[in-house]
Amino acid sequence: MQVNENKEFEPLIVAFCCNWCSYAGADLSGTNRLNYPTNVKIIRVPCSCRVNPMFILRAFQRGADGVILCGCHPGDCHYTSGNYFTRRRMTLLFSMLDFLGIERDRTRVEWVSAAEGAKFAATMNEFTEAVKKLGPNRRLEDLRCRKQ
Amino acid sequence: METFTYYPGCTLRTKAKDLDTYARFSAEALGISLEEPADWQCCGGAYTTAKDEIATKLSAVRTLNSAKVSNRPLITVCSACHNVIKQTNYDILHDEEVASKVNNYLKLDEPYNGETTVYHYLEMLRDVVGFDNLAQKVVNPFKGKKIAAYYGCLLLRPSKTLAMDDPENPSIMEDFIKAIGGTPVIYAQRNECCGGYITLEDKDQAAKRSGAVMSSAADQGADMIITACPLCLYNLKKNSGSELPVYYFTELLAEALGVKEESNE
Amino acid sequence: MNKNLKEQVLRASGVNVLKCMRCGKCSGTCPSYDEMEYHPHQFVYMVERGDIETLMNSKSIYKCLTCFACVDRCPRNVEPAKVVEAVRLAAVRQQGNNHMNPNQIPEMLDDDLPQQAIVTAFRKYIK
Amino acid sequence: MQRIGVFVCHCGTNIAATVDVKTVAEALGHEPGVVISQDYQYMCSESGQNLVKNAIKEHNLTGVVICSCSPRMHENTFRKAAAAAGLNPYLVEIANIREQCSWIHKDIATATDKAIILGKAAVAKVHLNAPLTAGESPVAKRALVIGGGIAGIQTALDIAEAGFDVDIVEKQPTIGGKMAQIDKTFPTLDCAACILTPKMVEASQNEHITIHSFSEVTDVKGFVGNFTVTIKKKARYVDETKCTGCGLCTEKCPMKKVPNEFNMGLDNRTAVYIPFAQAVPKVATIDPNYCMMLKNGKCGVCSKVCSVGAIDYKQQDRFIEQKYGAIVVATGFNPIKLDKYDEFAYNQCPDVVTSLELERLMNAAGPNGGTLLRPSDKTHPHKIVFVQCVGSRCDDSKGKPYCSKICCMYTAKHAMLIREKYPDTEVYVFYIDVRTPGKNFDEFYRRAVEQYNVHYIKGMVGKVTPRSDGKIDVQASDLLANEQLHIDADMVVLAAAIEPDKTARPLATMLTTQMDTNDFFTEAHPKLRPVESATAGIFLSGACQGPKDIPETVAQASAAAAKAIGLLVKNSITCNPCVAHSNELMCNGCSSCEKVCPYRAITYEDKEFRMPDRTTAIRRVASVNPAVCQSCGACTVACPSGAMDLNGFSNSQIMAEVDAICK
Repeated sequence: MQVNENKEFEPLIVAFCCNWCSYAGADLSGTNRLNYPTNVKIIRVPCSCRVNPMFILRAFQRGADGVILCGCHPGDCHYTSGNYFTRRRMTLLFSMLDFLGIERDRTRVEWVSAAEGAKFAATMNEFTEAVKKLGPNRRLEDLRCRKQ
Repeated sequence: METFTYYPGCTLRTKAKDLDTYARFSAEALGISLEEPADWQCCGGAYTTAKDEIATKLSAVRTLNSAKVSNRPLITVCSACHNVIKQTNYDILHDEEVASKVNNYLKLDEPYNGETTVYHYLEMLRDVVGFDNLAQKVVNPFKGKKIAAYYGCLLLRPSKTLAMDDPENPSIMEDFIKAIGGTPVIYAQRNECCGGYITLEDKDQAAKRSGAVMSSAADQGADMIITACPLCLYNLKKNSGSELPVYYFTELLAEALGVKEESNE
Repeated sequence: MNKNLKEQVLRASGVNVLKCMRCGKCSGTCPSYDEMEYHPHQFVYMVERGDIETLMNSKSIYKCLTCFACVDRCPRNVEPAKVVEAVRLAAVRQQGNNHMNPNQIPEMLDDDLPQQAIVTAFRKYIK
Repeated sequence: MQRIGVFVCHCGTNIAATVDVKTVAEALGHEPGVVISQDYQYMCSESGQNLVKNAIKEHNLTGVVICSCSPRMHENTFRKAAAAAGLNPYLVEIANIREQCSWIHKDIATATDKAIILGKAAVAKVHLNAPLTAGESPVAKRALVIGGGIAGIQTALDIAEAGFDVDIVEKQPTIGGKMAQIDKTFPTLDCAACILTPKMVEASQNEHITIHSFSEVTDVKGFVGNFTVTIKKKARYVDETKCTGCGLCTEKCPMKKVPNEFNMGLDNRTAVYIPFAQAVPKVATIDPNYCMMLKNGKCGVCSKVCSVGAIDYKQQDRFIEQKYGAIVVATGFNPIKLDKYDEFAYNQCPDVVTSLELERLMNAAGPNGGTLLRPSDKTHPHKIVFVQCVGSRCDDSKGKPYCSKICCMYTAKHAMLIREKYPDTEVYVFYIDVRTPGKNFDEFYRRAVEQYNVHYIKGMVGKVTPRSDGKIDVQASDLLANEQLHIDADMVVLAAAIEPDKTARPLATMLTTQMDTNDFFTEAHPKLRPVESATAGIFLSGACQGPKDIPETVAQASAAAAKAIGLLVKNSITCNPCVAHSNELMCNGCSSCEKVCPYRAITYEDKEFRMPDRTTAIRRVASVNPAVCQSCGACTVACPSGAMDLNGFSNSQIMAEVDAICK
């Protein structure tokens, strides 16, 4: 994202949402006209366990400032146990990112059900604020990928 | 010979000397060594459940800590002491706030964090000696004696914390009675309160409660009743209005093991 | 209704009175029921309503034997005895509100009474 | 070369008010591969769809992107439109610029920017979309019903009625389940046996129904329409085909002190036994735990008296394998054990009984021939106390957290029957709440109170003390009178909570179906799909899904049958093409995917591969069964070599979306 001296830093945030709970929750916050920043761009996946840690690294490499992963609440996964895989995988990935010096607040896993439109909007607002405070992601961005 | 830290408690030094003496001599006969910590103090008599009561829990922690320092499990015999010490230990283990406040007060060399294991003497008989082994060492079995075990409230509840036995259908004292050759009598009031400390100011209520216990035991044909608690013994003997004899379980144990005479010397 | 008192009782007891389903098993099992003006289930309900002072002024708080029958048998794990204890503490902690005067004790004694009864009374009734 | 069409919807003003749709269409028109980019008022309308169809034909499009509402709303609409125009429906992608853009943002400039980015992501993805064709899988025309209680019997009868073969597997020697033990049913008070046993006979005589009694399911393989199930037929030491059920062996058997489980252990049976007179199949079974012949080879009386030579001491467990298209679970319930609640003295006093024991005590075929007598001394009780909610509605640490649902009604029934038959008996019911929702239910309870003078007391029993004079002291609270009562009762009846049968959990594992923390099977949707499990082809019948009374159980049993029939009438089922697939050349046979698959859709097979220099090699590779895969994608992430991928949401597609968004 461009950092303009006159302009406030506007982070780029990629949100992976599972089709059954969180994506529907995101739709619901739209239906209820609950605002959250345009910084958030959603990618639909069938289940949070479809998200390969590579996708998250790729997003950071291409200049994303924060990545959030949303799935069904533990125990409510449409596919029985997918979100448990997510939880374990992300714990590992995040501790690796931590090791690399990537701030913990740049990544997040959140459980949002299809009924929690308000929670989705609130989460996105909070997360965007948190990433804003951190400033741009410089460590993982590959400058060769940046569009001139 | 296995050695344990042994906490008698203050009542066992005065009104309930029997409970203590028989426990010691029996333990020796069973090949168990009980070592008293040098400077123990009263456990406090009653455990205060309130989360904001810290000072009243300190004396129990001192005892627990001395067992920890000696690196041995702690054996208690009085039901009330057992209840207080076990509940305090549970608190320290499960409530960080209590643990940190207690340690702030005590300023021990090393903070106490619930390391000590607490056994009641009966648990030691069951889990360390084994009732089968005990039965083999009995020289004077209580053959044909119908003995009712009185648990009261302190040994069993709160069951989550005390975790000695099934709180509604306990068997440890019945198994003990079988081991010393007697016939246990099961009666429903065995795990109901005898009136406990209300005795001091309300003899009527104590009489009603202990009367209910005694008549339930007598109704089921008991020849005698045994207990592990000095206050229960007092209530059942003095306030119940029943003629049924009441003994400490350790007295029967000593008699069964043939060490009662020497204990009294 | 005294909000602070309610807070104090809830905090000290650690009991969530809202878990109560009003079955009355605590009062069905309480050995001191007939001696009490307010019974275990009422303690829970009155604390929920914030009516603490009534309980503090009642003799019922000195009739609970802390035998934990209600605690162990409550289907909802509400632990009424802890509520009673917290109310009693709220009462005796007030200045000049000790339930017993140590001077009274000698006349209550007899030769066989184990001293644990006295120690306990100090713990329970006197602050 | 891709030819992609982009269609931006105004959705009236829903989108157009905050997103400048013309700018979006214009911007996306410059994306690589896009040959046409249009906006229209209502894309989902018929004319909007025609616009898309015509563009597909006119420009010979290879991919379509619709910038509109959520794909959860109209993805199917546009896929159908594409298919109608001859484009593979899976070459359509939706960019959600309504719910996730126009509706949540206010500023037109930024919202338009975001809509363009979302559109670009969709274009990037559609570049990599592949045409997919839904496969088909055949359906075996046979159903399996696990459990032979009233739920299983009703389901089996309904499926058989539709003309399909159905097998019932029942672990007991007879079908009938709990209902066979019950005396009368509420709220009509008709006799349970009178309405159940004809159904049992009907089931045994139906040409489409096969009953495997004294049998268990030991293995389930396969998937919807194509299950392979192994059934263990336990050795009953009696040849079912020869036994006539005459009962002579049970009369002559010398081992007469076996607790009779059908009568809840209240009386005894013999080692060779028929559970009850109307048992189906009416065949004797030898209990190997008690039979002297089987234990030490000394006896053989039953074999001597059997005129048809049906006794076979050498019989072994047999295993049969059968293919099924649908499986219905009807494993039912049991009352809980009451060891934890001995303040009610259940373990101390024989006159403290559970409600199911009371059913047997009152049943004409029960241990007392229908006369209500105390188990201890066979005297007639004059004062009976009923305790409700024993182990139900508890904190998790103390019992079951749910309401067992049936107790209020059966207790009212017991109370009424006792007052009817023995008017000199006083009946007390201690209740927390009386829960009687149901047709004619509250009226029934009111009748117990008003006509039969049953004493309903709001309160709970706290302590039961049996006495040597035979009386039972019941200490309880009466909350309305603000009193503690002591009742000298002759009998105490405990309404024990009910729990799912213990066989349910291992079965759920075999079936890969979900269960809740109480071991009740979880339905696919709590409201809209109440009789299906989340696993395709597995249906739920009766109390295995939650506490239920008989009418509800029968209703659900028939509903489950209807769902099973709906599956069985199909010759084949269409599969979702968006499933995982493995690239065999990349697969290294590590089994990581197999372990994470919640549906056991992945198997490994040894395959021959051509290698350089005209050699071949056998390699172990993963293969996904597309009929079983539900496309969660767990395997794709677990795969270390990247061989596993998911149609519709492939690694490269998601990466392309990420790249498009991050540019």
